[in-house]
Amino acid sequence: MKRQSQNLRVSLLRWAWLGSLLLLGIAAQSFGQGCSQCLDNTRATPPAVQAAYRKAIYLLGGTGAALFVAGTLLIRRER
Amino acid sequence: MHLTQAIVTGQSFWHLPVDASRHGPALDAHLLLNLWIALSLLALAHLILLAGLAFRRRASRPVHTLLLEYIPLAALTLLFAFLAARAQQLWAAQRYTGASPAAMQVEVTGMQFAWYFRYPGADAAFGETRPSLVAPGEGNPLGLDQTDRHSGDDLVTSQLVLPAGREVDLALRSQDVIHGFAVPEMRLKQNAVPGQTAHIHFTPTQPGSYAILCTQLCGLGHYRMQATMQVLPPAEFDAWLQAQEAAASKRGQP
Amino acid sequence: MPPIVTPPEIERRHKVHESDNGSGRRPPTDKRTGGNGEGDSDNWNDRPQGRRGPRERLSQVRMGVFFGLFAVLMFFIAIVSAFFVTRASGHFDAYSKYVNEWLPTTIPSILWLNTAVLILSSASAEMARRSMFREEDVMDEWIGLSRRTSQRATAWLTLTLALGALFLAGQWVAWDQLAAQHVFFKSNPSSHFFYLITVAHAVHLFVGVGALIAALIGLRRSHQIASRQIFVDATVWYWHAMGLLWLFLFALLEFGQ
Amino acid sequence: MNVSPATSVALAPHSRWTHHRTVGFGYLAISAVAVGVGTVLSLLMRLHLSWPAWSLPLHGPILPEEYLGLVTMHGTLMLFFVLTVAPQSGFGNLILPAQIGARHMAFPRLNAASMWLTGLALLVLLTAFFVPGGSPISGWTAYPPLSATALAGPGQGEGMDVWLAAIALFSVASTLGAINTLTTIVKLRGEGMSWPRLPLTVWGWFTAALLSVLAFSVLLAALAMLFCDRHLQSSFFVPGGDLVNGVLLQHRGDGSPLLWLHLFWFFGHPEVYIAILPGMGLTSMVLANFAHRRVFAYRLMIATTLLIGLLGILVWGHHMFVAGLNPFAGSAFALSSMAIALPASAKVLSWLATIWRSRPQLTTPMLFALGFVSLFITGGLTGPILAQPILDEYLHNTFFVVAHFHLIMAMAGVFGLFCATYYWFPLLFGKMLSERLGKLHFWGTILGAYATFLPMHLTGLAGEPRQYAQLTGVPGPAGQLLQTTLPLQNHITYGALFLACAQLPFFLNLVLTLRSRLRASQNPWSATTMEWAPQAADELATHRDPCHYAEDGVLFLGQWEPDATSELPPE
Repeated sequence: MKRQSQNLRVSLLRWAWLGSLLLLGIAAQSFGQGCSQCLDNTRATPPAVQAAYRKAIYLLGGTGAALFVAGTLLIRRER
Repeated sequence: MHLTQAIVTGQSFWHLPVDASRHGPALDAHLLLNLWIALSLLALAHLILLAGLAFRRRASRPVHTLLLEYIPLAALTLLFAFLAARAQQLWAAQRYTGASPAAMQVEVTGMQFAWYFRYPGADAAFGETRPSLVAPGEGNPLGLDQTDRHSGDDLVTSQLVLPAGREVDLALRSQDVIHGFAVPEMRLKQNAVPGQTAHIHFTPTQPGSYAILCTQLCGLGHYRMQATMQVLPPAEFDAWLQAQEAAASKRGQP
Repeated sequence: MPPIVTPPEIERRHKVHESDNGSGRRPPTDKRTGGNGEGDSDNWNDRPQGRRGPRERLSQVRMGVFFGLFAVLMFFIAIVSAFFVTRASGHFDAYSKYVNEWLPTTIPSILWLNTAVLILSSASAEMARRSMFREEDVMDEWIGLSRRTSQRATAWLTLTLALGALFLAGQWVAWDQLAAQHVFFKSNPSSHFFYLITVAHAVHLFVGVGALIAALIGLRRSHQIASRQIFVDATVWYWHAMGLLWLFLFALLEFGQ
Repeated sequence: MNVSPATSVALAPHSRWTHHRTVGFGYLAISAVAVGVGTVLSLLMRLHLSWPAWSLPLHGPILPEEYLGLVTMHGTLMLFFVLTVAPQSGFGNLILPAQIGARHMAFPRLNAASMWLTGLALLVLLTAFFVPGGSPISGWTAYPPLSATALAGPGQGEGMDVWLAAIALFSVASTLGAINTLTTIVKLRGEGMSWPRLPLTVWGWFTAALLSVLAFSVLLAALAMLFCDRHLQSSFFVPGGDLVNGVLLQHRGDGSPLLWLHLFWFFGHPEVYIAILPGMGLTSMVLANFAHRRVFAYRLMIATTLLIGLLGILVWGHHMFVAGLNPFAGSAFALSSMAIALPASAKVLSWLATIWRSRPQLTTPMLFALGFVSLFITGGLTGPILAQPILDEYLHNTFFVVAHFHLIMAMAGVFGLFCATYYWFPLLFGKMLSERLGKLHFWGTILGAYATFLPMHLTGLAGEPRQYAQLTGVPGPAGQLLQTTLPLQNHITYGALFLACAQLPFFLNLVLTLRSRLRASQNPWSATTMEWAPQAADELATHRDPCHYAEDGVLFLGQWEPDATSELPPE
């Protein structure tokens, strides 16, 4: 009984992680759409600049998140 | 009708100012929904907190993680997802698309510590501006290049006058530092960043005069960097525009 | 501090003397030799964590260096992301044409040579590092039969230091050449980044040179071979990272403009 | 310093100057100076807003640029030197080694060096008041071009340079301190202290340190670029053809202020979590301690701490919804920001479940922990509102935002600090702070906090922008709008004064307690984490998870107790 609830808890935790990753995934998708139809705020910003910002955001956020995950994974080796 | 609705939704309870733009009511509804939800969750959480403290008999430790943690969490997830989705709809409706081609064009320029508004005039095109020509003392705060064929009929004012019921496309610019263009009654805010033009569009609905505030710290005069937005009935607006243009052309050819 | 020091405390303080790595004077190799008059047992797991193995202090310092390198990497990533944005940025001119002022800076060809020098220096640094951990020599040195390890490492580190200095001198020549062509920091957005990146990297390398000098002094002065290993190991890891980082930055400047 | 025999043993391996307790107290002294100055500055701002004609003795009336100088210095002092230094570096150094069963920090000399560097940074920052032009006026966010040229206003010359130098020093110091914390946690945990057994406080310190390592170096890079823009005419953040104060800036190229916003907030948002994560961890442990129960869903608490840290890196764009960010990017950042609400809610639920019907001991540290929960809920619930770009369009840079971050970051952070002070005082000084004065202090502080910051939501909803040096004497509709909020603003000022006065019992308490001869017992709170172990660190081993209490809440088993036969029955 106890183990069952433990398993359930673990699987729910996994779902929580997956869910948050999914949310992030949606976020990443809307980055990917680019700004072809977006006329308003960025009308005066050329696509090349928008792409450069996008790249920079990916680079900064990606490296930061990757290092954070690497840091937490690294410590798993240290019992 | 308006009053009762305001009481029901709590506009005055939350100190919201008058709502005078077309996209405003939807925004207000969503904002008030959020505020009421936040207030009730706040009350609920504190009730649980106090109730948990108030019980005099110690209960055995709650074990049902599923019930206590994950079910409320799932409910909150749904709630936040709903709010986020609704907010995205409104945001998309306002920002993902541009103004209609028929929208009135006005250019807004922020500088330490004033706002200037430029109407394109009869040719519907703005003349060139050059920073080197800027001379507020000589009546050319924007650095309008008079040799450009579009600049002759450009009208520069220090008050934003708009017709009610017509969509406006504002092009926000800044001459020096970042300024924030905000009109609380229009539920509108966008920073004017030097070196780039930001467009926002909206439709004022109620005639009246409203405050334009600077909402981005821009220097020692930040607190007095204000202007007035005057929304007029369409007929009055046309009369105002003609009068201004006549005055301007008289000034142009002495 | 209490004014009166009681005898047990003196003893305790002696036991945890600064230069003691907690391993109870065991040879600083990974081999768990045991015995050695320690009495109790070979079981190193009985000891509190942090003092468990002979290499514990080494791995602590290594971990510190690695976390430090996280920070260094983020520093350069921030500059590189700014590089991408500025490279694309421009303004609209009087004819509503989009003008981008970015003029790629010609990279002086001496940078290729410098890169080769830095790679060589990394190789010699690695030789120094490896020589500090060769087991038989370490045992010899620990017993006091020779100082072969440290001598060898000193030689390699001196070579690294020379090559590192050569790299920095080469960078100086590159800046000089650019200046001769009237390309200065102020000239162009692209030259801002060339100078910012090369100077920031040079500053980090200066720290590395300082660490090399400290390691060389440590190799002469330190009484404990474990400490000498740490000096060399930490310095060399940092040096490798700066080398790798340079390869990335150089590739960006050479091909990314 | 009064050092008990148990600690003098731990003092042995390193000199007194590099000992972690010395360093920890040094950090606390630094933030005590900063919090004192910062509080006085905030009171001056409040007084000036309510009575604009009031003139400061020995100084005269407060000018608009001086007001903005107060704003900048208040924000910088509080955020960097109080909320980052005190919980993370101060209490981190004092408690962390003992809590993981270690004797010292991993790199004691580095540790001392970063403390002195932080102190130097504070000194440098404080000189900004006295340089020509006065302190900088561009806020703690220092948006260019306002911060990029001395032409933009008084204080943007030397004052801004001093600010840059101070923050650069601070960044280096924090990075070094964080490396030390991380290595200590990973490498120096004592025997048996496995990852799941680590107290949540340590998890908070760990996550905050990891964030510090990643965020502060980005800030340093941005500061270096801003320095180049100011003194070398580069144009990382300055657009072409920028005309400031009638002078055309002679910078080459077309930089963008938006770039600074990105880099700054990439640092700035994690910074907020650096400030609050240790407090969250401590609250969890203190609630469980006084409820005499285990923390509800312990592993989930660890996971949410890490998740908040990870998401914290990816949400910086929500500070920029109306700053010229691409609206699509706005949507993306909005979603990732909303996602943070979930781990945060999970934490609140777990806290509520931990104390539910536990009949806890309402000691002063417990009250402050409960206050933390209350403030975290109140301040946190406005977070999802501000994370929706369409609503941020109305609320951005209004007092609503001020209320939000003062409740969730400043006040919750301060409650975390008070909780830590009351809770660990017996450990650090061997004496108990008076409970009666402590409770008076708590009730005064929580009342003052709510009285000050709740009305700010309403003035913000009325549309009142922040950072205005004056609310009266403004002509036109804007003046009318500001006029309507004046009664509430006066109320806020009285609230702030009350909040400041509510701290007097605390100081009284400190003085009286330090002068009294009454010694506290060794473990007065029946705490179970390792720092309360009676033995010296050398002989310690961890045998179980923290917070083992019997069903009736009377018996407890410390993490250090080796006796396995008398193991308490599982709850």
